[in-house]
Amino acid sequence: MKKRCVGMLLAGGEGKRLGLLTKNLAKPAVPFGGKYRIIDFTLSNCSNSGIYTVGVLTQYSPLELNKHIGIGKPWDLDRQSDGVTILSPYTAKEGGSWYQGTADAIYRNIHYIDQYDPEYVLVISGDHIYQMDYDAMIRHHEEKASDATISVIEVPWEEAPRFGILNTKDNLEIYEFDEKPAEPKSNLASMGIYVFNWRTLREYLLEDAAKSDSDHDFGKDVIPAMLNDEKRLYAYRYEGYWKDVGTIQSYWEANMDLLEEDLSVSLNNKSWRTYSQDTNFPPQFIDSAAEVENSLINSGSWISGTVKNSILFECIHVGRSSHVNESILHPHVKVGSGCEITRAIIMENVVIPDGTVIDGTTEPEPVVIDSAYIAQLT
Amino acid sequence: MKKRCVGMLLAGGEGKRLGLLTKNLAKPAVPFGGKYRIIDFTLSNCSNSGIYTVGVLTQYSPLELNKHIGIGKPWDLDRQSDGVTILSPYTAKEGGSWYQGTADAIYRNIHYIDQYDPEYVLVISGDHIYQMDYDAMIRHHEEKASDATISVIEVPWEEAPRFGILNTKDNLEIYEFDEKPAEPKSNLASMGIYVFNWRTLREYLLEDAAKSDSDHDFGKDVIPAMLNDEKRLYAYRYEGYWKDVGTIQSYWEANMDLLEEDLSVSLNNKSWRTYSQDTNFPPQFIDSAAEVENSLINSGSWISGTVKNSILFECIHVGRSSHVNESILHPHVKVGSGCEITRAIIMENVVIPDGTVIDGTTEPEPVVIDSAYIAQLT
Amino acid sequence: MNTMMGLINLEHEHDFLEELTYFRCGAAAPFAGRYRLIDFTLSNMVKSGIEEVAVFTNHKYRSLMDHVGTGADWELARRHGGLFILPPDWNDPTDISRGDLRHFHNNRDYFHRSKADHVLISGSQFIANTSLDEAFSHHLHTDADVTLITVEVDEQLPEHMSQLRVEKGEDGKVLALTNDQTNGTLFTNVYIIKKEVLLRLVDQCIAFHKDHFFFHGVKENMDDLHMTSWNYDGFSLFVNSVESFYRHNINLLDPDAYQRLFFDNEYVRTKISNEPPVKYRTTADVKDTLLANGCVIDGSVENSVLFRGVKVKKGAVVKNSIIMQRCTIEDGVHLENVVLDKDVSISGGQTFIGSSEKPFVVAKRKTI
Amino acid sequence: MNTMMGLINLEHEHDFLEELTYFRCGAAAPFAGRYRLIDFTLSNMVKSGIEEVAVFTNHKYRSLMDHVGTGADWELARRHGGLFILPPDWNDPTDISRGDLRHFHNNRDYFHRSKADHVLISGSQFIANTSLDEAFSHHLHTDADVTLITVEVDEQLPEHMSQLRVEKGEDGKVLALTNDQTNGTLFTNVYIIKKEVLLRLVDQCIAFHKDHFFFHGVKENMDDLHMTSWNYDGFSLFVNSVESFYRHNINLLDPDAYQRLFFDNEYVRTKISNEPPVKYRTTADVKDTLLANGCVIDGSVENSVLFRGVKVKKGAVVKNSIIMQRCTIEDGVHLENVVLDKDVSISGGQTFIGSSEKPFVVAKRKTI
Repeated sequence: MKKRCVGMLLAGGEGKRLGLLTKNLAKPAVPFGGKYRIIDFTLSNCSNSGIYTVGVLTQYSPLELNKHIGIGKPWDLDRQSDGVTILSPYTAKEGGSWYQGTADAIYRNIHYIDQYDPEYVLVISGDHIYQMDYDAMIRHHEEKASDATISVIEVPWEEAPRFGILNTKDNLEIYEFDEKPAEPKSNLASMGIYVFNWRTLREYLLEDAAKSDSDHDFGKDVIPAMLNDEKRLYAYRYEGYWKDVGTIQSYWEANMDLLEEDLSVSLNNKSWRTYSQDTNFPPQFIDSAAEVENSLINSGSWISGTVKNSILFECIHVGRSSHVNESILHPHVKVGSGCEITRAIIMENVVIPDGTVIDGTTEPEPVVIDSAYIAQLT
Repeated sequence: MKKRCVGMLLAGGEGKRLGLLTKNLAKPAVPFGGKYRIIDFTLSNCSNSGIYTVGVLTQYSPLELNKHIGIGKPWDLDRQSDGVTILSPYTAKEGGSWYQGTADAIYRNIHYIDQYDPEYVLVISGDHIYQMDYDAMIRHHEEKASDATISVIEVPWEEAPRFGILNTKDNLEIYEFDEKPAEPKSNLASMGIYVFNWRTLREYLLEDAAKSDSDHDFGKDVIPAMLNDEKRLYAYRYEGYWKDVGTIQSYWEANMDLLEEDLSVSLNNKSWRTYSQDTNFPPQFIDSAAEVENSLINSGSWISGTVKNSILFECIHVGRSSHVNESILHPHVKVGSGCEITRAIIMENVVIPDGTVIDGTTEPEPVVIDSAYIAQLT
Repeated sequence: MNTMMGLINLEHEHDFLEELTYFRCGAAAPFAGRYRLIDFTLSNMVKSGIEEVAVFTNHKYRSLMDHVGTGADWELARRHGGLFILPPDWNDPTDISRGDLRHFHNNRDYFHRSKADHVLISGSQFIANTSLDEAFSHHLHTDADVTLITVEVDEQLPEHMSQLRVEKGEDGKVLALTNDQTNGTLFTNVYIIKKEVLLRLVDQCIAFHKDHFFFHGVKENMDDLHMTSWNYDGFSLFVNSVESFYRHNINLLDPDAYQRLFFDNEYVRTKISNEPPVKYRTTADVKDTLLANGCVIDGSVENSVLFRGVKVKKGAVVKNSIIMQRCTIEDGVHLENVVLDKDVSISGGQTFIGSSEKPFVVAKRKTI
Repeated sequence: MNTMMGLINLEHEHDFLEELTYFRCGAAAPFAGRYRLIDFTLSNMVKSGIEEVAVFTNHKYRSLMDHVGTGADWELARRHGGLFILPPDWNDPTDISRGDLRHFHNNRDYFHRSKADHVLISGSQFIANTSLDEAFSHHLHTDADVTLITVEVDEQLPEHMSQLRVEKGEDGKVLALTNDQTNGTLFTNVYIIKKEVLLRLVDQCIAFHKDHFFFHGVKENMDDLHMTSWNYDGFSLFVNSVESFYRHNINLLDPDAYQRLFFDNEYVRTKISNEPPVKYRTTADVKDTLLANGCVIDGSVENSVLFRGVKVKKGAVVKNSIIMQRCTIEDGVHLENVVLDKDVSISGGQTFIGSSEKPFVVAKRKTI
């Protein structure tokens, strides 16, 4: 069945710099924003943009992620003939291996894309927090009669050397891709979001797969090869909130950003909802001893202590005379009485005994607390 | 979330003896009965028996099978928190490999079963044609306070040496498993359908996985080990139609069986429906030159010739003055005018030119016709 | 957004099918072996990329609700958007709206919460199998307020009598809507309208106590609206009487008509029922017949349409008839020019013969 | 089969909630921050392994239909079984049934096509969070025709007045059903009945022109029926008046009640709405309050229940109040003992104070 556009969502990242958070969890499955997983933002973008054929490429610790996505109901991606499909690396009789690079991941799922015979393929990754209309990008791609379109965001000039920079003409036509340039010629950074004409991309993937010296990466190999052949490549400017949550610090910051009022990312935006599995837990209960300020708290929680500048997931209990500040509490965390928790990320199901003090202000990054940490305390 | 019983459906078989039919297709995905795939019978049994948590273990050529199962809608297995889940061999960073045996397949999906913390696990395979109430078997298992229950069917004594035979006491307690006995003591053959107490099975799987000399097979290793430990094993007698479609001949026979009136397997049984993906094709059209007798024909077909003792899938065209007899035509087969087709299985999308004669009566097994065969004819 | 939402307005469709619409509205009448009339409209909407469809219905809507269920079989069981059967259940004592305006008024929410800027409105009596993408492009391209979908007919048939005729100018511009029976350009009762125009006209109609949105809101305001038209030139037909219902069912036995309605475009969606393939037994003798799955045939069937699960026993003869789902025709029965509604049983040996102009109709669940 | 099908019979439930039931039936009334009353009954049925539930409703059922949608949020969007809202839409001129018997009569299909041999019948006013597996085991074990679910109350509350009282013999056998207000054993209007008994009593009721299935079919035939009872001793309550509705909402602010209703058993299912977590801003001051997701709090809230998406602006004070979904309370508003129906906006600076016996109620969509 022919589809206009197939979305390919790369969700296999290990997210090593997230330390404990990704020890048993793929990065896109890490809880975020009091109710969500990181991947919910991209999946919701697909659904809100009318892209209902989405392949999710998983490999690292896929269990939680697969379970979270399920049949795709929250995103209206539970469909008979398309919807969301989990694409794990295939194990042939002779064995299987992980995807070797972003381009290899798509290459090895050509058969999946081919069955929809699409005009375009949208390649995105499940690692970023942003709200974007991919359909507007595809329309831009069509208007420019482009072979490939890359979404870019303006970054401060001094940070440009940390990014993959796209050098464009005034009409946004790309003439050069500069990976982490020492002396950037532009401050338009690639967001790792691509729209390709499927027929063109398909050829380049086959060619790239045959090259033994290739890293099979879009940025390093496929895009340069297309530029080299003088294909039409255009940049698409995105304005708005966009954050890579690659480190503990940036993960914590991106969560705290949700407490800001003025950012264009908003969980309360009715026309661009971010969807997630809903837990059906009862309304939260803020009791007579509680004090809550500048925080997000999810359902099923019962607060008897003080919570400030924090993000609390579902079914949190904060005991009497406890103080939680600048912290992120993952689902089902129980904080006893008389605790002091500052600048910490507490992992799922951790039970914090009465009187515990956790202070993350002395470290360069917020501290991440798991059950092992608590066990070793007592 | 606790479930009473999790079904594990082994669907990774290559079905080598089905030759061309399984060249690009897992055996459970082979078309059957004019509208179905072989696996539809077991999936429908699960749904009709109230087993809504089903893991389908695929490995050989899983694409068509995965697509067919999709999110499980036809079987009411598209559920938020359980439903049907495709379990392909997991590829770890170091690589992946196929399941080594039936017990290994379950062993490597212990995590999947554990998340439902079930009382029982039902192990079935997607290779057989039958209509059976698994819930009745589970109730039998409960009544006998059994550790494992194996479904058995009476076979003619002379055929018993071809089967795995269970020797039981009068109360159906199993004291011995006899794989293909030269001199059978019983004619109760195992159907490869098992109900286990999950806690018991889990231990045996861990033990079996640690044995380097094991084939990791239920029949060869796990059941004998349980018998050896004097666990309570009972047989459950099944009476009714049951057929392993392991060879071209038995595949053809099982299809032809559907034309018989007196078999207990019936596609028209309203209280035990066999479900499949519905194609939404228009009603079939039998035109003025057609003659149809003792046949099953699916929707979207247009018949202008003579069809006798045959099974026709969806969107078949049979041209004028053609005769189709004792044959199985897979979906979208087009038979030209003036053809004679006898005792043949025509594979999907094959176009048979005007005047072609295909006669399978001279071979020991019906002939299987693919496009290559037709190309070489002309 | 430049997308459409769908509206199937059954308020002004009468129960034209006599016995067949005693217990169901016309839109739920079975057609062509496995469909209901509404399936064609619904499928065309889905094919046109519409993700939310409302049905305005005022009575006998239970069979319609049973048929469409959750909407899943049309891919309309969505968390956002989806299918809404909207029966009348209004409790606002201050409501002064009348006719179909009551539906528009009381379901204003439906229009407001959608992001779509255009509404595709249709009845259920125009039968075709097509996407309306081209019509929508035309609508957008001409920046029309309203775009009427038309068909050209060579021959005036009885069912065409009640259709409005369209006089067209350049680029499809609608010059006049008439009842001129010599004009072969028929309005199909399918049209696209800008949502804001629709809401404005609804308010205007209610303020002036009007009771028919199309006649009073659209047609009477033609001079103030930018109204264009788009002609559909594929296979199509109208069903609005027992006679046209019967004739068009039987006409589908013309291979060309069958081919054009069902195979020129993607399939028509309908409720999925999991019936097995048709079983022809050894004594079956079938010619020139459409059969839906689940039928079991021992007898002789000619020039007929058989719906799902019909049983024709040995020695029975069925000719020029339309037999709806789950009917049983026993040994030795002879039927000619007959329409059996669903679940009818005809016991052995009886003969019923009608005419093609006046087929013999048996209401549902009768045992004769 | 030894399984149950479900029936929620709303025919005899009155619109007891005054302004709150002007536009919706009582079963659709919001409760406890994110639920509708019917959610508790529906969830209990699903927890009891029931896979098909019918709802008999006679008017104001649109909000109910909107709420339950396809039934997916209760895992009842099934191809086989599922959830059926059955409004009255009957066109049988020979039908002589009356009262709720019209529903039983006209929906006989529903009972016939199910494989279940027992029917769990319930209204929507008994609120608990439980599976009825044990009651069903008792029903099967005693081979009862009818099993009434009862609760014991220590204190007679106004909402108990209208409940029948049960006199029990050995093993729960029902000796009498009375109005004896000193008897603390209350019938919950939830009962299990054998399907064949139900169908027989329905026929009998219709033949004798009766109009109330439970009173005339079950109660009047007590002597001929094997009727037993099963007592539910978990947390429960009845809601059948504005006063009991208000009191029980506020009572859930007792930590013990909150805990017992919501955490003693699996969660209660309701419509999923994808609201983000509650946002407490820097000036928020919240005590003793239940809040559903989507709320944004700048002001001060005490001893109240806030439904989804409520906005309390800076300087506003809300006390002892029930604020339903999407209400907005502007700067400086002061509310005490108030019930706001959904989509109400209270503009800046106003004060509204009711009493706990007679809370101040504002109907939905009002802007004040």
